[in-house]
Amino acid sequence: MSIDVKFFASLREQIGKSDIQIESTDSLTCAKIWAQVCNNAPLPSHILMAVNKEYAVQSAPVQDGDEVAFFPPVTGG
Amino acid sequence: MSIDVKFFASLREQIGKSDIQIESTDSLTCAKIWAQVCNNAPLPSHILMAVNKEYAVQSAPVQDGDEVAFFPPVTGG
Amino acid sequence: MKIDITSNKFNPWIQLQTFEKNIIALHGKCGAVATFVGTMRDEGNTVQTMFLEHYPGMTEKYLQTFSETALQRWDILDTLIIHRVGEIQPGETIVLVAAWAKHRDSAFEACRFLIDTLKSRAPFWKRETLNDGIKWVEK
Amino acid sequence: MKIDITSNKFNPWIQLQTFEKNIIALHGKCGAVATFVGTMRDEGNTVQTMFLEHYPGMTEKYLQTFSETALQRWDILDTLIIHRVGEIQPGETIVLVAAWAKHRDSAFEACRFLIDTLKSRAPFWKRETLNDGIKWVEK
Repeated sequence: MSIDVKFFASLREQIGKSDIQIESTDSLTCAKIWAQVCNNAPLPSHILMAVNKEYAVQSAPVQDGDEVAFFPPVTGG
Repeated sequence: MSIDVKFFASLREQIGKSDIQIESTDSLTCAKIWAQVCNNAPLPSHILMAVNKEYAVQSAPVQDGDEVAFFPPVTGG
Repeated sequence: MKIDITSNKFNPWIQLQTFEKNIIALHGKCGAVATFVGTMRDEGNTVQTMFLEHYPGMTEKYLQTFSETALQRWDILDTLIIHRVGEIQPGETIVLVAAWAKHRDSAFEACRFLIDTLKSRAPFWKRETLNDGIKWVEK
Repeated sequence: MKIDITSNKFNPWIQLQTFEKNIIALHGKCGAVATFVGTMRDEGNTVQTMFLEHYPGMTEKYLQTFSETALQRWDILDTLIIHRVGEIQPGETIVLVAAWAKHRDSAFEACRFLIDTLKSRAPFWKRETLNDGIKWVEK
């Protein structure tokens, strides 16, 4: 399956990419996607996640065609 | 001594006057002024008082030249 | 700090725009503004107009005291209170209250304090002209 | 209910004036409006400009959800949220939030809820351009 992975703000700058397409045959979660994209680096506890533009937890299952985003704590307003 | 007594809003309409000058040789309080002006009618508990444009209680002493006001609960804003 | 008791109809947003433009001290210092606007509702045909009476001198004094208290109690930069008196029509603005601060907590709390103390303590009285007569608003 | 994420500079008071003029449903119905305006402060020379990033699609969706929640939870008539994105200069407005209601408690509480949830949950990020480099604002 194919997943669209996005990064925002300081995390986007650290990763050096805003958008990555990943392919996988395994069943996936947010945590597994992070591990795959970041070469098994631990997922920092302050990093937030969204699946299809809804906040999600690390263990949230991800389906083919989903959009998964990782970003730092929000600072709007 | 001479006291300027004022009434506002519905109380002004009930009393039928907005301003009364009273003279007295006794020592005065808000309650005594009310009694003198209203022919000893009891002072309704919801009526508010001010001496020289500061909220006051019934027992507040009043001096020569003071302005004493009686009015119903406020409804601004 | 500005307090205005006026018998003229006013638009609260134009007042805020003008106030901010003129108060140079706020420029760049202010990070948060909380405002409250109170308007006369249109209750169908029951209430035709409203009349707002006040105690000249005492009302101004108390609005001044409330503003000074807010400026002492919260970390705010400035306050504005405008209140209508006299004849007023449905849909028109009765009161505008605003507090400028560095941060939002102080702005909200000061604004809330100003309108709450105004409503409970400032000597204003509302009289409604109804279809079937005149009635003082009671608390 | 209006939500606007814009890269254009805006004056909050002009926006409020325009919104009220256009929303006929508010005329006569509204007795209370609470608003909050957040502004970029001028920290002397330390911060030159700010850049506001957001997550297109998700940010709008969440602001929409917050507004719908406010309309369900409180007895309010309408809400407005405008938020800047992109490059922004000291003194400029970052955010405007407003709630129209019959009575003041609901207006204040809904307005406070909107700005608090926006600040804690809406995906926006601030980056400051300082004299000595670029720094993401951290919570």
